[in-house]
Amino acid sequence: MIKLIDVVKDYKGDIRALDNVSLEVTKGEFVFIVGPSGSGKSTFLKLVTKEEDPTSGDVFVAGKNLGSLPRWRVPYLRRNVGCVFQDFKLLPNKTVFENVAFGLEVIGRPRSVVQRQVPQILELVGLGEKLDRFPDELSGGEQQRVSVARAFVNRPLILVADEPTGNLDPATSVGIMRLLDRINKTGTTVVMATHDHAIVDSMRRRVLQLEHGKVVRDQSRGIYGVGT
Amino acid sequence: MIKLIDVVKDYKGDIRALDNVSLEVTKGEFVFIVGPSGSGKSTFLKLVTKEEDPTSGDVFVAGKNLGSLPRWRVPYLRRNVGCVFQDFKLLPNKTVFENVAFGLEVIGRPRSVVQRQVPQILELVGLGEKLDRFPDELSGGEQQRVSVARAFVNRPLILVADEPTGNLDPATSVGIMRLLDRINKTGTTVVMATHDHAIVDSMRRRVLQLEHGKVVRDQSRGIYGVGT
Amino acid sequence: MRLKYFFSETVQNLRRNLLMTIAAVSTVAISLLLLGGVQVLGIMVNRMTTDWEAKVEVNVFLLQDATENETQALQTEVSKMTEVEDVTYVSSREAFLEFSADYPELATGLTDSDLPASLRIKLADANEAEEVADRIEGAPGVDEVRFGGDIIKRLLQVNALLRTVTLAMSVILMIAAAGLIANTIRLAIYARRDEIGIMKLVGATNWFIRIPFMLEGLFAALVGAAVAVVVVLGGNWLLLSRLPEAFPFLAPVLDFSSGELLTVAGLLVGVGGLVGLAGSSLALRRFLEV
Amino acid sequence: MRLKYFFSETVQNLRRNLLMTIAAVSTVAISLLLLGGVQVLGIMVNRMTTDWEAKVEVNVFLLQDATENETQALQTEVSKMTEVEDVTYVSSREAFLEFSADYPELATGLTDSDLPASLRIKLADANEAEEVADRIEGAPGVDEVRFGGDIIKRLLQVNALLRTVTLAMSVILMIAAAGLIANTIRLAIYARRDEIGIMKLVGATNWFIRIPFMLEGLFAALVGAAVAVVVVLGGNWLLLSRLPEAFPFLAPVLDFSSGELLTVAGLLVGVGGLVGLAGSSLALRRFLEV
Ligand SMILES: Nc1ncnc2c1ncn2[C@@H]1O[C@H](COP(=O)(O)OP(=O)(O)OP(=O)(O)O)[C@@H](O)[C@H]1O
Ligand SMILES: Nc1ncnc2c1ncn2[C@@H]1O[C@H](COP(=O)(O)OP(=O)(O)OP(=O)(O)O)[C@@H](O)[C@H]1O
Ligand SMILES: [Mg+2]
Ligand SMILES: [Mg+2]
Repeated sequence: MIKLIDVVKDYKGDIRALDNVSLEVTKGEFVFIVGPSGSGKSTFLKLVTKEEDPTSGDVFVAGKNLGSLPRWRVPYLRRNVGCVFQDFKLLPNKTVFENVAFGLEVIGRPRSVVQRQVPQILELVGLGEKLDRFPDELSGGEQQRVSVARAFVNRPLILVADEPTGNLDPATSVGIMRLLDRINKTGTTVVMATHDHAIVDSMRRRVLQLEHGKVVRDQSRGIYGVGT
Repeated sequence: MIKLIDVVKDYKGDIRALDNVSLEVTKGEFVFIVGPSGSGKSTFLKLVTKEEDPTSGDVFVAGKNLGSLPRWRVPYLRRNVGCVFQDFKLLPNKTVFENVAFGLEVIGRPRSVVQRQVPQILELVGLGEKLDRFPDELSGGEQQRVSVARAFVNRPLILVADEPTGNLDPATSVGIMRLLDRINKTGTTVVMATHDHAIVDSMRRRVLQLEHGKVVRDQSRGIYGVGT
Repeated sequence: MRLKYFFSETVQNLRRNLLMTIAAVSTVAISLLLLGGVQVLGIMVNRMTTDWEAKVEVNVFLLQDATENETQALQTEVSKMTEVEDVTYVSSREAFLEFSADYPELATGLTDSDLPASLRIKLADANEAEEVADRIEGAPGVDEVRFGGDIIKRLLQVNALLRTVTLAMSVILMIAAAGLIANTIRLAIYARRDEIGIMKLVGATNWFIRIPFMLEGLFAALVGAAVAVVVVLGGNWLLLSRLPEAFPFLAPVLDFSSGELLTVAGLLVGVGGLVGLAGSSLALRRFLEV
Repeated sequence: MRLKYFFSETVQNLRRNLLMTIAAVSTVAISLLLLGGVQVLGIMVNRMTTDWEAKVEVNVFLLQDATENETQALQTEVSKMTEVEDVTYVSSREAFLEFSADYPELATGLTDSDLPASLRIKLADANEAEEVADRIEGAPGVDEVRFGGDIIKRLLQVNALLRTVTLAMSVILMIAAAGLIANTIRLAIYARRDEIGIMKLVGATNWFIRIPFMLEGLFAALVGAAVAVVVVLGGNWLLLSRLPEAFPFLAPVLDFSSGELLTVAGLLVGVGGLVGLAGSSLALRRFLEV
């Protein structure tokens, strides 16, 4: 589903964020990306959504080489790759409902579907009563949950989540993880960057550990950290 | 140092974020605020920095009633209350160095002091080599650490931190907590909202637990959660 | 379905970004108002210069002893010229009456026949006065041909100058208005650059993002244009249609046909709408590359 | 120290928000350019109308039998009037020569003494022609007083109209320019509203935030004004100082003194600077309330 071959990513100013990364994530997998702050987790996820392009090497998503994907196809790629952003990226001028609905409107779902599915999904993340709020009228954790809801409202093939529980208390985090697990069980590939010890240790899924842009551990049914 | 008397905070639309909260934090204390997402932790911290005003009740900070503080005095209050914001609030057009320096320039520190102290403090949070980056060229955790550095660069009386480790890996979190502890030892009052189980449990400081805007637990040398 | 989405999206954004909507509408209104004002001025100048030029005439003074035949032949020949609009015969007597009305003191020493009969020629285009005069010069029965000479040349020059100036002004204002409107739209879109980036990351195609922005730009521009049109027409009605009372000689200059006013209104709406659409589309370009 | 901070802050922001700097500078330049153009036009109209009015004269035709004493007395009396700038005596002979130059055919039947001697009066203010005429009317030795009557009244009306129109235009453009510049500054500041909020939360006083923004606004406005001044002066030099070659009669209208040009330049810089400062200060207000 996701395949990186010898990927190097340098940001301008010779900052190496990913250093010769090769890995493969197969369909239906659930992968945790762990590693210290600044080790390249978000960069890896950004390559998958083509928010960034690799400096060298190839990235394949859903069988397509993103390097040769024409510009106009990128939106269609992104509809298949739901993304929970580390900084949420909610539209400030839209309500919670409209933010989540946007993910469906983009793919041309009829209004009736939007009207039915959006409240459902918001109920699932515990925001059933905050449909009409604007993002700046929500707490940090609530914003994060809107971002989660938007990422999988259109049932993408791949779900990419960048610390989706960073602003959530343990109880709510567990709820969100259950949700991700359920989504994963329906066949969606889930790649999640996280710092949450407890979650990784309790789920026992594949763990990819990054350090200074290199994959230093790739363990199925792994735990958060060995040395940490 | 911080005193709330019968404080109620309603946001527009009759959303009760804090419900009759009375509490006192004395000088030099280290207090954790815990509670589920949306329970009012950030709202409490915003009252202390006068980012929000209470709907009713009184808030005292450093002996002053914020309700009767004239508008022009607010900046001077904020210089005594360093704040790590949940969403970082870095100035996008300033480099890491300039963002942190801003906290000193605001209080009129001479350039020589700025030139000396800023790199020092950035070194402490592990960003000694990223002085000239702009915030959007940093990872989430790095941005968070810039926010932390800015909050205490001018040695405030009170340090208010809203989930300052939410985007950090455990190892880096421990480093930040050591820093906060050291600052606390020099007499600074620290109030920190957090979801981090491990940190609260290991530090054993006073814990204030909020739920639906009410203080449901106030325990010295507490742990993160009882029921969670 | 899609249309409905785009429409409600546009309305919502206009409402939720009220400050920007107001800024954009007022900038468009002010810019187009200036353009409209110059346009009206241009029509007035055109009108005025045309009016002046219509008064240019070629006077053909006939010989005292010109025969009636000669006069007749000359008159028909002249009236056949394409440049000539109208020819009037002024007899000696008529000339004397006119002169004595203008200079009563001097007329006492003169008689009817002291002044020559003449043909007065009105031209289709004042610029051809000299040419027509040259052609008639020396025809049988003709004593002298006068067409105002330097004075006319000067008048024509002034007219040409006035027209050039107003044309230059309206071109400059057209460019200026377009620049100002485009600038404002650019800033309004810049203020929302983050939003555009987010939409792209969520899988929106460029057109899906662009259309509501373009409709917003179009709407703001059209409302601004409408305001400008109302002010121009209202100002015209209030001021210009009342000025002739005080300045009767201005009446012909100021009497705009509704056709002319519609043209100005159309220009304003056209420029506004076009710049609104194109401006937002162009301004979006750089932010769509995510 | 502080000054240095504000200065480097301003320069940095101008550089890092280049798009906004460019938009602001160009809007200011365009707006002030239009204002400057109208200002120059206003000076030209003023010049032209003054020129016309300087040509207005009152003609006092003397009786054929007026004595030299009477004439002399009248001339001294008239030249003492405050409204009168200059009096010239035109003898019968001079009048005849002038007339025969204008109407050679008619002059053949006349002699020197057919035309009356007259006093030609130049006025300080053309509006007083009628009053001066009335006062001289009926004085000993005076036959008739003429001052152009309706024609002069009409000229004066036209002049008044022209002056009012150009004044109105410059007032309108002053307001329009201020509005456009303020709008742009408002949008530029709106795009940075978050920054302002953050600065306040970090403990910056309103002035600490405001000063760099105001300096930015001032700078953008002054650069824009400078561009406008250069274009106005350059345009004046290129076009206007060459026009008189083609249109010699325009020379007096176009010959601007450097004082006048400096006044226009000063106005542009003044309006730009003031609106830049005040505009950014006002636009900031609502975002400073955090
Ligand atoms: N736009 C950019 N320009 C320059 N450097 C960047 C940019 N984005 C990230 N970096 C750098 O690349 C490295 C990896 O960043 P990345 O965001 O992938 O880290 P991360 O693993 O997600 O960290 P965190 O856990 O703190 O979010 C960091 O050192 C960061 O400073
Ligand atoms: N500006 C606002 N307008 C309306 N409601 C708000 C606003 N800010 C916060 N709220 C609501 O007030 C409640 C408390 O919010 P607060 O941000 O204090 O929560 P929190 O404890 O910090 O949560 P988190 O752990 O998710 O950050 C929430 O229900 C939230 O939706
Ligand atoms: Mg990251
Ligand atoms: Mg919070």
